[in-house]
Amino acid sequence: MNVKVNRRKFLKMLGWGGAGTALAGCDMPTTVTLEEGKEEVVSYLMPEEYVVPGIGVWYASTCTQCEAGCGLHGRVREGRVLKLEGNPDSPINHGKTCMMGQAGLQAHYNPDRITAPMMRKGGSLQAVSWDDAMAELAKRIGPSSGVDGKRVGMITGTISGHQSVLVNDFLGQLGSKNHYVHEVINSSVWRSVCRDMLGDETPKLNFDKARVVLSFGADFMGTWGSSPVHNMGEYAKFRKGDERGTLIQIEPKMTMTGANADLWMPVTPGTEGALALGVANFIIDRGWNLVDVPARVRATLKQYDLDTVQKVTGVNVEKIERIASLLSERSPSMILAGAPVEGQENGYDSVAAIMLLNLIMGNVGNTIDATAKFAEASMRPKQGGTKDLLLLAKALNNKKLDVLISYNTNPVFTAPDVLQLQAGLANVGFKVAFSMFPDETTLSADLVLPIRSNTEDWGTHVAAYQPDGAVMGFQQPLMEPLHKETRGFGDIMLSLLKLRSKDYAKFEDYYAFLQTSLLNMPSSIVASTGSKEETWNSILQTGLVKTKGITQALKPKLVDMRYKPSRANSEYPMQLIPSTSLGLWDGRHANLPWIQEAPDTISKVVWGSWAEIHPKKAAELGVKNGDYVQITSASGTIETQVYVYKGIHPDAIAVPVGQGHDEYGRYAKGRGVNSLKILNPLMEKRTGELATHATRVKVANAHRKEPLVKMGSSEVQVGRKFVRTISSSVLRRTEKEA
Amino acid sequence: MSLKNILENYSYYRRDAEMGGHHEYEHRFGMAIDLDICTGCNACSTACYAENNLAVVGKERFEAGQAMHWMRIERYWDEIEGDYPEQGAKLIPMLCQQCGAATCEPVCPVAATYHTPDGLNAQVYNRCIGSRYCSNNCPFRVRYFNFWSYYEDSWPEPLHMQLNPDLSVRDKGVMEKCTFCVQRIRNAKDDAAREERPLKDGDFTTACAQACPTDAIVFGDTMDPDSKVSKLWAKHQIHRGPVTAKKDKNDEEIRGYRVFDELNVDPSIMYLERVRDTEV
Amino acid sequence: MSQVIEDKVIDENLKWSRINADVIASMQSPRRAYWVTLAVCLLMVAVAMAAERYQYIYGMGSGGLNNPHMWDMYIATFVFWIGMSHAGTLLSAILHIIHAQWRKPIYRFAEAMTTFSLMTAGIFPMIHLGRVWNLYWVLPYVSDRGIWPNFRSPLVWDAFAISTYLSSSALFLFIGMIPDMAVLRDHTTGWRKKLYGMLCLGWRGDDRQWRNFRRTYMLLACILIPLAISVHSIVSSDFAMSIMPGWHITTFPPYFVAGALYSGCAAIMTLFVALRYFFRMEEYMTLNIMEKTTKLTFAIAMVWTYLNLVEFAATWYGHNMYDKELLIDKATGAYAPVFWTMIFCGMVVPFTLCFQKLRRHMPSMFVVSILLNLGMYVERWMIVAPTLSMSHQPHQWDVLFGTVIQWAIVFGSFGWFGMLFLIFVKLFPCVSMYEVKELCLHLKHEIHEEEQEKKHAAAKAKATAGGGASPVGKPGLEGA
Amino acid sequence: MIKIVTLKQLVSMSLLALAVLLLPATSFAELPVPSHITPPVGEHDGEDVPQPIDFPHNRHVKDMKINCMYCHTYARRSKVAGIPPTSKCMGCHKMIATDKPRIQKLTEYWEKGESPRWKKVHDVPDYVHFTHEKHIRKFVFDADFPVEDVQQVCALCHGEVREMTVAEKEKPLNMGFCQRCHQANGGPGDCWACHK
Repeated sequence: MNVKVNRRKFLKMLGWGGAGTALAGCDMPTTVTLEEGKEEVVSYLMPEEYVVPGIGVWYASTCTQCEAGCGLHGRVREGRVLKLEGNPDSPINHGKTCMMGQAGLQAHYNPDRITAPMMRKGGSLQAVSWDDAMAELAKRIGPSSGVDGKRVGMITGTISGHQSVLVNDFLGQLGSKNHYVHEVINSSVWRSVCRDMLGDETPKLNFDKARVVLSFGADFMGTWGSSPVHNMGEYAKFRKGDERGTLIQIEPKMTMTGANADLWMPVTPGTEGALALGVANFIIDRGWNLVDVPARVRATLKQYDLDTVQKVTGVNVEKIERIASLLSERSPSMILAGAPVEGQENGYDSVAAIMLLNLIMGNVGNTIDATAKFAEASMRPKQGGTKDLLLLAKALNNKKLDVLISYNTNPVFTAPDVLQLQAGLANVGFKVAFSMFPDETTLSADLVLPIRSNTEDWGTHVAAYQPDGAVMGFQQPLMEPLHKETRGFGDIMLSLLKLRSKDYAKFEDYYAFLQTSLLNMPSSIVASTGSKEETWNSILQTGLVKTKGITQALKPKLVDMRYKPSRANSEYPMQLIPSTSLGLWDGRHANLPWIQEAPDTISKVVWGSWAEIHPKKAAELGVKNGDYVQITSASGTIETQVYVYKGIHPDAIAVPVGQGHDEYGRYAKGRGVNSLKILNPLMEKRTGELATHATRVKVANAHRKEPLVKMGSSEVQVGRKFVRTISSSVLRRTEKEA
Repeated sequence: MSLKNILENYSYYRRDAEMGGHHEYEHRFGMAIDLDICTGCNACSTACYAENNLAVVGKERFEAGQAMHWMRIERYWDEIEGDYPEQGAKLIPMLCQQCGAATCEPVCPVAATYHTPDGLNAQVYNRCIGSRYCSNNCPFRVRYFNFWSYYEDSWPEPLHMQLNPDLSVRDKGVMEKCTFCVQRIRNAKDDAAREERPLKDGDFTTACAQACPTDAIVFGDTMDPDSKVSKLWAKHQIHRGPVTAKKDKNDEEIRGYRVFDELNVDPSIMYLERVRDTEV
Repeated sequence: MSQVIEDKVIDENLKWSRINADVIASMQSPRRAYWVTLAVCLLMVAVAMAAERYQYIYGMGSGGLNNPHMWDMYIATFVFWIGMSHAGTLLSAILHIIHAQWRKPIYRFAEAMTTFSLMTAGIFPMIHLGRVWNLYWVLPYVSDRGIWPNFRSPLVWDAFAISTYLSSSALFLFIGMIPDMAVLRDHTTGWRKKLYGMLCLGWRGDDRQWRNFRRTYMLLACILIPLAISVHSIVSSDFAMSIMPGWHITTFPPYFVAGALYSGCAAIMTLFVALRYFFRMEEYMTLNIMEKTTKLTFAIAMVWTYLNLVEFAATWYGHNMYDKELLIDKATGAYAPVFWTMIFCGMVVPFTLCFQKLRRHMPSMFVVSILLNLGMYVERWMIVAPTLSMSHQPHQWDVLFGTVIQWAIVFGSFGWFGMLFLIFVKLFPCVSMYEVKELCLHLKHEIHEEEQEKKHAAAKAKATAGGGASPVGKPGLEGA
Repeated sequence: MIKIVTLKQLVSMSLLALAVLLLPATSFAELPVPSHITPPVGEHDGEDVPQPIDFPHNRHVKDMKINCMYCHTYARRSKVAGIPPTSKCMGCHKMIATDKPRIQKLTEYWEKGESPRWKKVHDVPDYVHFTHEKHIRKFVFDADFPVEDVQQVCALCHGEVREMTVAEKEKPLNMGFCQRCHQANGGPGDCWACHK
């Protein structure tokens, strides 16, 4: 079955009768037709040698469901791609996939894809031919258009590889600096702290070396950091090592990672930094620290004695001592910080305080280590954050842009209402959207260019996090385009570039561009294996471009601890947590039925939104599962059903991000609420990122009830022994005996 | 089973259950799921949807309890006094246990579900008449019935092009359940036969095991002593047959158990106890 | 007055011509009440058929069934109707071979009830099948595919048992009617004459025919009794053969049979009162017969109650976690109201039958019988639903009270039964004429004998008195 | 007066009759059944299916003696026997019989760059897992049956294709048909071997 072969041509799709396609299997006798001449069968015109109807062939490619850049194998039969699986050769996912990767097929086969270019005529979008579309494009931003390049902007998601190169060149031609890179789910605060304190934005995290992982809200199995699949693989090593690692999760709302922790602890939102400093202070007091700290830092730490910390964080003293002693007993450890910490106004300082622990416990260079960077800087990923969103909003409202091109991101959906993005877009003369789906941003554009799906197009992707050598993921079409009237993003960008410069004339399409540039990469980057032909074939076969990366050792450096706990607000007593999870991600997967039907790991709710609150709070409000509550912030109100459980801080209310689309196809439209909409325009003070977790809200019972649609009725296993547990202390003892 | 066959081998069939189904097995496919590293990420479940043409039923029908997830991740909370679940949640992937002495098999009026020589609970869709007795008699409740003609609205154009031709799409009135990805096994067997060699461990795996990011799911032939899964079974002292023999309690490293073993159904899936560090 | 006279079930001096006249009158000139009831029944059937059509087209989901609740009302109703059928056999067959004379005026409609409730019950497995168009796969027929049903499955046994029981009880009903057919043939005209002429199979009533008739009838009765018992045992094995808590119970076969007879007798009481009232059958369906029926019902009710308590006790002391939890949930959980209805109607209400005043008071008996039947219906429901809603797997627990579609079909079954019965009573005598005549003869005979005895006794007394009384205490002095 | 038939006439007439009788016998000689196979019993009266091009099997098989698996090349490798790719047809018919209307039609397709949309004649339900490969292997390769006579094996399920122009369904191809053959020739009896 696993025939791996290279090929350069697209695969012709067979007619339905091709080789027994799955139809309604066991129907009433009337509809199972065996009569002659009812089904059609079409042969290949000119098949490749290895293409045999009825036998699946696996092709290597790269996943683009998120930015992790996992390697894929796609099973192709009769010219249809049927199943996606991980590419075992990929150092990122080692042959594994997450649910989003699996559901990539449904993005490709999605019934709501845009199948033809659309142009706004008299207020409404109407289908036009590609020629008209490109003509319009040339008219608006071509050389003859006389557009002011500085007033042309482009907003994309995280972008890397050759796409990044093309975008750069394009904006370069125009002389525009306005490339906004927007991701709601980002660890940019963590990254900047790493940059300042370790000298590397994305250090390598060796879970397998760590004996303790202390994570402040870093949902590394879900949406934090590099790649969930990779992290989960590492987590398995961490658990199954010769000594089983211990995971401590400290966060206001239980994430999937928290659900798997040995010790899960809530902490008053926004005070994680204080806790970290308290632990650091305690450790240094006891002289357990392996690395010393300068006096002024020590002075700052002094303020955080256990009682103060207990008062601030609500974590009792014994717990803090226990954590401190664990860190010292079971060194080396690894201390991480995630969205709930980063998303505060004091995010940077909190993360810095947490990173301090890593430094003093000597984890740097041990569990946290240097990693290879992709040599060709122009192809490294431009990682997005929410900062650019704020910048864009400002630019729009100050009428700084005439043309805005959007690709692979949906700011209209993710921007809080207060940013007035929708209104701002009205100030833009000409909005172009490269998009597969009719999402909010796309539908507000003036020109919509339907692009090809991941499984129809060529591409290269460089992951931000390179666990094992700098590798470029290669993406190739697994089948011929479903919809003839779609074009690859690369192809369109090329034709745009061709408008202004002759250099690109020699590439007749993106494929040619990729091939030439990859094969002509300096051998300092790509070690050529034999002839160009062979190199190319091996790339196609493995779906990877193994390169020589650049690795510099980490340069740990202490920064001042300027941490101040954010103060509570009496009018808005509760903290809103726009929680993100594997699956819906930032909402981009809400149009995939499999994702919608997959129950959330914690609440098991499907097909909708919910708000997680603590039983205490629920009792105060007098609400039970399924009751509606009104969540009001200074900048808006949403109303959704509650799910009551103990895994959340009583002063916090968590509403998952991802639902509440106004557009975006039949599966997503008008389903649930979008908690990002009511965020206050608060900024993380040091980095200028949007403080997503800093919004405070008040919650009221809406006195409305509907059954909460979730999987599973009983919340506890009533004496049944489905999940049996064993204490690891026992395990450790036996190991010692052995 | 033909009438003649029954009459001739009556005693054979009578002893069937207590001997644990078939007597001459070619393979006995089994699984080992390590709950310590199962994160509950739903990758397996989604992979199952992709591989086995599972219908997406939508909100209303999901609410009515008519969802079709062959593999579901069950989440349980501890019954605790404290304010917070400090030990996290308890997650377990629940799928058809392919019992050796399956309770679903004897009750099917038309023998649409039966035990294959591979040790699987076969469900022959086109033989099923939908009496639903099998599901009633399944302690794990992992059999799913086509209460509606799901295929009519679950795969709108062109979503239906993703359907896997290696197994049929089930219509209303048919019982269905996890098959241990029999179509993959079948293909692996064909390949092995083509290369004129016996089926060996690693030739094939189920979609869920393939997808699992932590390799918590191990699938294989428990009759092949060299297979990963049978090694695990041996290590954790789980044996085939009605009720597992008593483990020797000295060694706590042994974490293996089978759900509802006390019901004597001889499940083919061994779970490994979830480990939690109680010292923190 | 002597025993026989006091509770003789019928006035033995009824003229035979009068009996014929009365019974035939009951078959003619339906009154408005009849048409109204029939119309209502037909309406119910129509609604049910519409519902079933919907379900057939769109799938079982329309019944509200879901993963834990793979079975629900349909099966409960099925069991109920099967149970209903048993009392008919009890009266017509069992009491026949033990020569209980009082059954004679009422066994006919009881037997009809048996047949019709079986015809109703037989429909439900079909309604409940996911792919009913493949129903015939349950039957062991020779096909070129060389495949057979799974003979280990209780559902297959059901198929055999029910079809056998239905056919044989229908036959029994028909055979029993032959002499009456002949009477009707002679007393009617037009199409009825033709019909009965055909059905009476040329009955002339000579000795040979009577002799053969009796032999056949007795033979069938003997065949029918074990059949009836086994049928409901088999139905019970649908549940007892599973491993589900609340189903996997050893006492189920007798429990089901008792329940069956119980509900059957209750149904007979209902029909008894109805027919007695509407058809002015006071002389035939006398209070004495009612008394006997109610006493029988009471006895069976006690047996059922006992078995029920046994079941609870066994569960309670059995310390099977699953069974115990289920029992507690039944009594306290979502199904509690239904459960306690069952306890009340099934275990408490029957004690009203202890009071003769009530026993002889028809309206209250009507109410009581309805209550008993209600109790027996929810008992079936309490067997099927709670087990499914609270099985081994807590993740899949769910409570289900059915949907409109389901209820429509369930109610429709009552309409269907009513329809069949109403048509029957206008086509065939609901009181067996020839056996009532037998009964009169029999009574006359008994009374005659008794009078003879009295005479003898009196004579003796006189004789001894004539001999002069000897002083007590000193016997046989003369002899000395 | 009576007309007398002469001996000459008699002989010639009887010869003629004999010829008439024997003619069909010679032309419709049954394909020999391979000795190692017990053929499945069962007949089916297939209706003629209008195809885009009435492909003359008889020309190719009977007259040209082309092996079935030369065109239906996937039979030995896959579940499906496969319809030959148009390129294969053109391989010969670039030269051969280019004047024939059918070939011209085919050439049109070829030049348009598409394949004819044939109508399926032999089909099994979608819930049946049938693979040609296994049957060919068992009955031809493993049995050392001469591959040039493979049509004798094919004919067991596909009928006398060599006598047809476009294919016709001559065998029922229902479960009984398969079942009988499996029992006679030791095929698997396990439901899941064929049902999916």
